[in-house]
Amino acid sequence: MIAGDLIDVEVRDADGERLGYVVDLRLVLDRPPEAGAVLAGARLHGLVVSPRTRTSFLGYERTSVRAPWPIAQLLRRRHRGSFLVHWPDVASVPSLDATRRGKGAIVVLRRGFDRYDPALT
Amino acid sequence: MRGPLAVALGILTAIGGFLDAGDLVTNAVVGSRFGLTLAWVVVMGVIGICVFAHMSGKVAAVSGRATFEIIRERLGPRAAGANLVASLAVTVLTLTAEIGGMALALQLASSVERRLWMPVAALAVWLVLWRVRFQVMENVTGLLGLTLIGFAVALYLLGPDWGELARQTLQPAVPPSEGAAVYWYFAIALLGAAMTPYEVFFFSSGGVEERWTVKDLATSRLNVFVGFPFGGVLSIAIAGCAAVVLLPLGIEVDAMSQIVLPVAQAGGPLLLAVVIVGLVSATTGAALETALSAGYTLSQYLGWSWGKFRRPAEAARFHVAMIVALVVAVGVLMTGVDPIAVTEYSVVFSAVALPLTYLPILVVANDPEYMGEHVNGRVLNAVGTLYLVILVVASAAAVPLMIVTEAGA
Amino acid sequence: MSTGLLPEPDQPGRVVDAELHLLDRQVLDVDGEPVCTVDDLELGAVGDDPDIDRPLAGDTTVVVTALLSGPVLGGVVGGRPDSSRRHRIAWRYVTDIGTAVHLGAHGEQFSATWVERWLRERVFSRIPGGRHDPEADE
Amino acid sequence: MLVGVLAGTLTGCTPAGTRSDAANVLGSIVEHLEAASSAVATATLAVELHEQGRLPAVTTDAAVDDATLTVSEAVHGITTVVAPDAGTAGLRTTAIGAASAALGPVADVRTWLADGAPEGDDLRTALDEAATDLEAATTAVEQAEAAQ
Repeated sequence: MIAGDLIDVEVRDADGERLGYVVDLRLVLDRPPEAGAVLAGARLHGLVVSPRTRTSFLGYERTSVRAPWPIAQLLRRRHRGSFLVHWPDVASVPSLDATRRGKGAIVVLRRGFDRYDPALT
Repeated sequence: MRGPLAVALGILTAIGGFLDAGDLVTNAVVGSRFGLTLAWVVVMGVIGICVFAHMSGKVAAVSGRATFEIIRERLGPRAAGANLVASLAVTVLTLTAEIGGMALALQLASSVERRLWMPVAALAVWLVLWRVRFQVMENVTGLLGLTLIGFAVALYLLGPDWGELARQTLQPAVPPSEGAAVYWYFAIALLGAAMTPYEVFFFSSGGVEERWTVKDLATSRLNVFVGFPFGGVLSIAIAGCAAVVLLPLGIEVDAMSQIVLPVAQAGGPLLLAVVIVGLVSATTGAALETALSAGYTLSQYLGWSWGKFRRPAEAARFHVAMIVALVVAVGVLMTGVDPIAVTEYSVVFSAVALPLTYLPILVVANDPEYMGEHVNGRVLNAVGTLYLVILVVASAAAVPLMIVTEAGA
Repeated sequence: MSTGLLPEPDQPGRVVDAELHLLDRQVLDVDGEPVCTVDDLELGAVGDDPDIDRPLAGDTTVVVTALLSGPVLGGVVGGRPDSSRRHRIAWRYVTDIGTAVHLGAHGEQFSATWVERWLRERVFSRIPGGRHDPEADE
Repeated sequence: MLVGVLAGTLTGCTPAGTRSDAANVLGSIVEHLEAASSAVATATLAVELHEQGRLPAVTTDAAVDDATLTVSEAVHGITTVVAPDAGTAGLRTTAIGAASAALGPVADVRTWLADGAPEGDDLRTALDEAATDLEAATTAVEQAEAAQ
């Protein structure tokens, strides 16, 4: 699997209701480093889901970035309702076949998944 | 090199390096048709390029990342890819115009057919790119380009009605002989000429070439905020010369040779010779900058190693990109297109490509992960955001106006 | 952001967003020389062979196994670029994630730089001045 | 996009395409006549500056070369517009006459630069006449255009 198989993909809940699109993958560097590695392993921690748009946050998902004000406002508005879903709440991801065809690819979440605050500091 | 001498050198090269074929031609055309009624656009364009060149230079100095790396990083591969294609097209078009401009300027002093000069000019550009040190290249073309001050001298010697020129500048109105659509079309062309995207690609990548650090920020700021406005004054002087001499005679500029006639009238062969040196240097400098920018944008988008500070073999794909750009430019010129017309189109298409280039710069200049404590202040953000709105409007209006006015005919 | 969201608990390691911090960033080698851009990330189950390309869901712990560089606009035309045309840089080489992604090895050893090396050795070294250092005094 | 830009540029660099309806045709003729007038004025200015010793022969030659090209392109441009009716065709003939008549004096400048003939005064008279004729033709076409 590659990151491109998940990013921009439509997200649905267990009942098939559309929730939005994957706009980013949240990684946490908390795995033990491999032999000879300096950096910790990067674990896929969750998916950032934005309800209305596939377009990028341009970096404004971080609470520390607020300027220039009109651009920050515009992007925050477009991404209002975004949430982070933890990886264990992901029930299925697109099959390789769907990914290759570029059509019909969806990520389905587990019933009773939790929505977390996606903001980065 | 630091100290007052370096500062002076930086400012002087910024003045000399400000003008390119797009500025020369567009200002002369506009002056011969609209007088100084569009000078306000030059002022606006100069403020805009100062603000964004400063921001892109600041990002390069603090983070070491040049403008197209940032564009790719913030816009993602698709939007940045579209931007790359548009920017490359405009940059190669501008390169074509500059090499054509070099040939036209050389023709003024040599009576050798311009078509013969074109491959020679391109070869000379390539040799400099291949061999000459970045700082030497910048300083020589910049300092020789300073001789374009001859246009300001010429305007002074022509002894124009300063009150009238001031009135045209300060109370702009569409001249009765021209339509409003044509007026606004040329306003966009002037904005595109002053704020051409390659200027920020070049400025930020040049910062990396010269290994700017935070310590160089003050010098860089001085170069931009003093050098560019003086370059803008020269732009207006070119328009002024055309407005004083050519406009009353009903001459509408469509050739490089017409641009220098007011200079000859004012100062004779000596001043003319000085200005022709300036034209050759300005177009050569800009040809180098646009060829480099073609290499910079492509390399930065694709993550290749780039830069004149590396041995050519250590930045092989970057050099290949520049060679291809030069070959394409000469090829386009060899079809017999009028370089002046190419120039006029290149500045308008520049205006179309502006917002996608300037948005990521503004965004990243506010990103503390890149900039640390050097993020933009309020004033810079307010001005930058205002310009972004203006650029979006100009970009959207450019092509419709081009069609309606038949490219300003 | 909006209400109704659970607060994200503190994580035991550095938090990095793939799109924001990794994708489309310049990759630099141990000497600071450009290698490529991060065009995609390879994700795999812990313990899987890196050659296995399969969809993974929440029941599996997934880690970033490699940075990928390759036909970057493959996705624009539609569909997924062929994995054989992508160059891998294993995650273990990554030493730092800043405004660029830093590696702890020389760029030469990665397949992502083969075109550059081929041009250097076969073409540019043979053109006079191709090895000339422009910073050196004439 | 790239193809569009280049194609747009290349088509833009060729003289204005043929137009059909009468007002457009007349407008196009006026543009070409104005370009020719501008070129004649350029040649005249270049001659004056050269006589005053302000413009060297090389640069004068380059300016006049460009002017010659502009006039011949204007002539070509006017001859290729399709006149939709007899009235427009008549005006077009007048315009072709005025623009073609300007070619001779402008081209003569280069001969004059090379060996001093014809006399400077004669040359300037010829250029002035060409300018007057072009102006008259322009006025005539403009009046017809306004009447449309």
